[in-house]
Amino acid sequence: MSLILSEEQEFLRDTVREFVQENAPVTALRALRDSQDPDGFSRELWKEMAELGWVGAALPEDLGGAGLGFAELGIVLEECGRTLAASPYLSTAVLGASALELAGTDAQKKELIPEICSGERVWALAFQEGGQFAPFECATVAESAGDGFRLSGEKLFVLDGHVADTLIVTARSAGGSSDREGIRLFLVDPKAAGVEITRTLMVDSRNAARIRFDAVEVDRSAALGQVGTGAATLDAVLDRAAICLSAEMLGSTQEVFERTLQYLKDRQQFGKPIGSFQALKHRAANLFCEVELSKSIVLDALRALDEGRPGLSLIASSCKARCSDTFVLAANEGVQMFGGIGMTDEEEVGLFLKRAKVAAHCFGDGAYHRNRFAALSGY
Amino acid sequence: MSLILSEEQEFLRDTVREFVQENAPVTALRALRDSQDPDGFSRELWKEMAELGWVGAALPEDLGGAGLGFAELGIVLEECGRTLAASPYLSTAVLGASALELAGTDAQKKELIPEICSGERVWALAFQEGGQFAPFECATVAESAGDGFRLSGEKLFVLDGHVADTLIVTARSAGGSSDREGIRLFLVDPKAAGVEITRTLMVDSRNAARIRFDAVEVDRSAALGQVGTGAATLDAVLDRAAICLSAEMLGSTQEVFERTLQYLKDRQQFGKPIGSFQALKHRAANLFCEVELSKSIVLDALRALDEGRPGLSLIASSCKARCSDTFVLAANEGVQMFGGIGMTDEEEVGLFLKRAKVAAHCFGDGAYHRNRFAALSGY
Amino acid sequence: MSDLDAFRTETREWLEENAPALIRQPIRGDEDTVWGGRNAVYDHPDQKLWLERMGAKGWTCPTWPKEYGGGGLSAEESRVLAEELARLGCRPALFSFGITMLGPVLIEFASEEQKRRFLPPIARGEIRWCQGYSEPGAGSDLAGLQTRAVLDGDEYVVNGQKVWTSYADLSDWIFCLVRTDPDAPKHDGISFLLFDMASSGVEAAPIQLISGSSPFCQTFFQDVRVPKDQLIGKVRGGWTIAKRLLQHERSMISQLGTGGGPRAEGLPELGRRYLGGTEGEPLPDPLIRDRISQFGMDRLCFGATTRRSVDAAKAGRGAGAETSMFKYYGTEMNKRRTELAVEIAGAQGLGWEGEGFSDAEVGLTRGWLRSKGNSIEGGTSEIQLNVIAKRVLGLPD
Amino acid sequence: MSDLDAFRTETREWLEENAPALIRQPIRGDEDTVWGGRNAVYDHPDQKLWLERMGAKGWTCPTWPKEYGGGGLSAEESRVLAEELARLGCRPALFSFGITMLGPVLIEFASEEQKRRFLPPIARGEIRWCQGYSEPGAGSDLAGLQTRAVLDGDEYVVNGQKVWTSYADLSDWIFCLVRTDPDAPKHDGISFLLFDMASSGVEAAPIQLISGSSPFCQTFFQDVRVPKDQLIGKVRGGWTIAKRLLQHERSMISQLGTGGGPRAEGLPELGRRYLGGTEGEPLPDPLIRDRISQFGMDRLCFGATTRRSVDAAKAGRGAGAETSMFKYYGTEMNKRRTELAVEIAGAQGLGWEGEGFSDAEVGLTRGWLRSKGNSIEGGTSEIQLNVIAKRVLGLPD
Repeated sequence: MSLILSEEQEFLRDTVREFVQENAPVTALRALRDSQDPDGFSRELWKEMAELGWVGAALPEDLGGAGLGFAELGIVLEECGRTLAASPYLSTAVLGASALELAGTDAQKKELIPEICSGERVWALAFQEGGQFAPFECATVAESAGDGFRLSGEKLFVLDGHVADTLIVTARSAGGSSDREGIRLFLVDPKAAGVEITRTLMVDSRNAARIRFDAVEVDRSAALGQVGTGAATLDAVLDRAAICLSAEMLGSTQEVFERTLQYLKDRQQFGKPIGSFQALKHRAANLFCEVELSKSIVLDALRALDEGRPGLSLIASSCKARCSDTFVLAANEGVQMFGGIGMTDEEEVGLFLKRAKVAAHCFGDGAYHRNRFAALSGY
Repeated sequence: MSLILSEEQEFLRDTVREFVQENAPVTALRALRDSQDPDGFSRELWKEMAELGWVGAALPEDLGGAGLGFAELGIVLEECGRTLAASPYLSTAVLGASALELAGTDAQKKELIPEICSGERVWALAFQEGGQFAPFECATVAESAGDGFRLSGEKLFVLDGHVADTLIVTARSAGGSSDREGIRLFLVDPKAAGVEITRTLMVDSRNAARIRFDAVEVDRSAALGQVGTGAATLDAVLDRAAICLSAEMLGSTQEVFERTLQYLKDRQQFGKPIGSFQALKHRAANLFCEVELSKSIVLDALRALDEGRPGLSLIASSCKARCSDTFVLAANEGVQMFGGIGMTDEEEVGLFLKRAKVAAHCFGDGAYHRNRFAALSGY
Repeated sequence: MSDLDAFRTETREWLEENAPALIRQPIRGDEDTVWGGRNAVYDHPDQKLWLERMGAKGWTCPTWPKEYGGGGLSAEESRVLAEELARLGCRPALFSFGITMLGPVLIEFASEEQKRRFLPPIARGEIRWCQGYSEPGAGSDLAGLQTRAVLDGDEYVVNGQKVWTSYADLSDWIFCLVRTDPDAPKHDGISFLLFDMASSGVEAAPIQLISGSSPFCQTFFQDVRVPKDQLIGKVRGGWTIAKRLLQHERSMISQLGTGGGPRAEGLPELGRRYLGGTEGEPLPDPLIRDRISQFGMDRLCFGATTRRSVDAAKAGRGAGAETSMFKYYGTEMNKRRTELAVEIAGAQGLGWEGEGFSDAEVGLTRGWLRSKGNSIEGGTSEIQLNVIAKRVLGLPD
Repeated sequence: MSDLDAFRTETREWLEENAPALIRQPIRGDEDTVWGGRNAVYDHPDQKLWLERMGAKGWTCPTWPKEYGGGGLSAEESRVLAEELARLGCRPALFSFGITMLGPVLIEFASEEQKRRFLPPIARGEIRWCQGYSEPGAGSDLAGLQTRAVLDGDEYVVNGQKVWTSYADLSDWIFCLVRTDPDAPKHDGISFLLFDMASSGVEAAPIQLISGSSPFCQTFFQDVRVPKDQLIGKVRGGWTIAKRLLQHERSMISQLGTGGGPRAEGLPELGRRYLGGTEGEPLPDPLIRDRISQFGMDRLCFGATTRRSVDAAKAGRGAGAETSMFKYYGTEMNKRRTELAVEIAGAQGLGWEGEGFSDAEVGLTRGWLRSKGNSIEGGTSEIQLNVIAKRVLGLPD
């Protein structure tokens, strides 16, 4: 597949951009933050985006999706990234939908995916247990209990965990706490007895929660996927999530880079624009190259997803590592080049810096993915 | 001890500088290289430096030394570094002398150290076995044989190994090949049966050799130091070597940095000196800071040696790591800023680059010493 | 017994007797910092007592002459005092821009009368000072400032706006760069003026930073009348004073790089807490471990450089432009430290407030964000590199 | 079957029949590179045969028009050809600056007569070309060149000196920037001239590099007489041609970053060889492993960027200044690769020659040194960053 956008894709991009800039500019995130909005995103807007077919962009038409692909979903996320738009995209349209698509029964898919596409239900995947991203470190256990399971454990940094209508929880039915084997996925009602959800306020003002499961009883049917496939499903879901988040980060990266460039052209010191100083020029030019490489790998990774290309995990890890590092670099350079004004809460560049660090961590940072890339490559 | 030079030390520095610039300029190294000098250094010059008291600068007067300290030896080495002067300083005055001083019997010291101070005997310490610096990885064995030992194994990157009058060889009398325990030091005559020495030509045109020991028989008296102290002696010897080599590297670093600065001022492009371009200015200014930090830690580490300060190994590792990284950075920046001319064999900046990489590796590079620093710090 | 030993004994005895118990406990947070001033806030009466006792001895600024409220100590005595204070774990009696920035330039540039008037209240912590330097259009190009001071009889009338005025809303007086001659070349038209923040026409509005704190203000001057004897040094000679004061500021900020005071948990400890592994064994993340080690080494090297600079200064070989190196490298190191700290804590180092995060964890997040300003305030890293290139390396324009 | 499929079948059959056995073996060293020219050296007769056969079909430069000796293939056909050549593991028939640099600008700027005269011998590898650009005083400031060409009747008389002329001592002809109008502004006085290196007054002296090789020369011109119909494009229009040719050169050099051809052992394999550990398990040095992984990822990203650029060009959206990005990033990556390679091999990656080191190990050392020139030749990294800042980012002067 070509690494440039088709005409249809360009049209989609323009449409989404216009919509997002109009309805979810950076000021919208600020307003959610300052008003201490209990949801942390606009349900109305989410519904609208679902109606426009963007939430289910990569999902099949017979399940209520738009039947397009990840290339298109990536376009939507990139534009959302440009304005730091808060929404349950990652938690619901990527993590939730992917887990269902990859591990659900036909019945589960038919029942649940359409409600994702329509924007009716918010999902959350609860898997991380420590400060560091280590998805297969799972101390949460699922004991057999009667005809079902009893879950006990604690998860943190659960995206949209406090607003989710359904939780997907990783828990272990066998193995030690660092084994890949023995991990299974379970659907859990957040209102079930023993589930205790605490919203955690992150520096990027996006949604996350800490969730305790205290002997939570679930049905046998709550298990998602077969015994023995949990880790593989989680891996595949996280590959998708890494790529989709990279697309979002790419949008944010380009935005903060472009704003910095504009500032370099506008801000006058010593009687000339600061962008005329060669030291800043060279840093900007180097950053441009990093951003271009990020752009290429995001486009390629989205297409690899659509093609089901072999070696996808290598591409996903390359993509996430690069986009994490480049976004953090661009945001740091942004704040430094904006100078004092960049340090103020009033100027938006700081919001990009905050988002950069959280997004870089989410689904694994550069070091995590370099380690994974090496392991997958056999060295 | 003060971190600036005393008047006496300044006088020593000026004297050494004058001598070295006169007798061992960079062209001397080039001449040794181009003439394929079999020794790889000037014996005559070495004698002269010994007579001036510089070889034994840090050794006690009653053993023929000057009774000064490492602060003074460091000054000599720094000046030698400025001209990339080739000599057996590291192999003989540092490695050899230190091993004898730290582990030798009084009789051994009395017999052997004066011959170091007088420049009569060249020593070499054979310890490295693989491409990577890993001093306690020792597969060379010392079996008991009659009243003495029988050594078998192979060493590489032995500084001055092909010109040494005496070899000090690490060999293991117990333990597995990665254990610190069981390592002992042995004095070996390079002419002994079973010793096979091959000079290896390194990129920096300084002396090194690969040495095979094929069932080499040595006396019981050839063992240097007590059973069980070998690793500790080696550690202490290598701390000294790391600091002394850092002093030499500091001299080279300052020299290549100063030459680069001069070139930035002299070379005209686009109608002005290239040093007027801000991007180069900022890189030079950053490099200046790195060099200043190197200078401080070298001065401090030499004084720590003289004081017998606790925590010396932490300082030694900090010193070697920084000087390795800064020298490589300064040399790389030098070649890049000299541009095409820096790529020619005729221009001397390339010789500094070659030396930088070898010296950075020798006695452990930055990564090695960061690992050691962390381990010594308990994390 | 040498004089210095005698001084040490004396000092030790005095401190044992006079340092209140609370003062010997580590600082827990910002609320434990004593800034002094007309509206001084003390979290505990011992803080006030400690300031009064230290101020009376002049030991808040030990090397200043006694006649200006200082301790009149030699450099060696001052070092002994610092050692003895450290021995007891005493908190600083006072944190003050008057001591770290203004005092030294007053001693160098002010008239005898001005010194006697302004220095003792600084030493005793009676007046809290703020710095009126940057303006919205004059950041890196500080000399481009536009705030005007026009002589009208015996008073200057000041009009204009400053920004990044640290704690202007809490300060009593300001030392301020003003343009007294708009027609002179930009560096030559500047003067250095002191005035009371309670003067009519002064207003200060705090600026909220990305870290959530508001240590800086926008400060507005409208027809503020300032007696002309509050101008320091020569009229139009302000730039010289300004540059010298910036050096003092940079020295102060650069000390951040050494890794924070007693409050800041070290990176190895953070690593052990968040990454686990057995005490004494390598941290389980070798890459983070390498970076912690790199920082630890750099801190040693930076510390040695600071000591070398002190030794050189004692030997009369101080170099002014060195402060730019310390400012640049120290602040970049501190940014490196905070960046690493939040990465060590992972998701727990990215909390903003509320449940799920300890105070220390929120401190990591806020400290990381706040540190981004270190390479901007007091002259950006880019400005420091310019200064080094020009003043130290002599590279051409 | 589509036309393209038909072409593939045809090509495959022709290659099966015509690619000699030796040609299907990987290149072992520099001696296997065929440069062509009047004094062409062939290590093996198959090389000559292969060049003749490929040259006759025009497949040494597949997309050039047939009338100029090219293959007349479309971009798609050319890709098919490349794929089929790769399938058999065929060596390139010819390595030539005529093809990679001069040809494209002749096609764009030369007269019809000049094209018919110069292009076919390039395609057939009959003339080996070198590039006369840099001068001792004109490196980054290429337009500052001083070599003069003065019209005397129907001939230009060339005097001056070039440097960094790749293989000038082995080349037949030179494409050369000369100053034809010393009074014009510096960019406007330059012309683009071709001439025979066998002309009287031309001398070339190889320059030894730090890597020990001598691919470049200093080249001297003393009263060299060049027929005026060998000037390409307009008199004083040389700078436009020069810049375009530099783009082609930069594209060529930037490909270095992708990690070398079949000869270059990959970093993971080097790591396994020198660092040990069990096949399939993590390399025992986690820091080196991290850097190898970083390089592997960057290569993927760089490769995707190259493909994106090709796709954009096909869609008519190519951007000229992109070559500066490829040149800058590709060469910096290659330097990173060689630096890492010697570190992996440790002391064994720092040998110069002789006993104790394998050929491959000496190759690591030499390759590391040689790579330092990549960010200098063809326009330094600094120049590329300038170009990006100005042309792509539109930052002001």
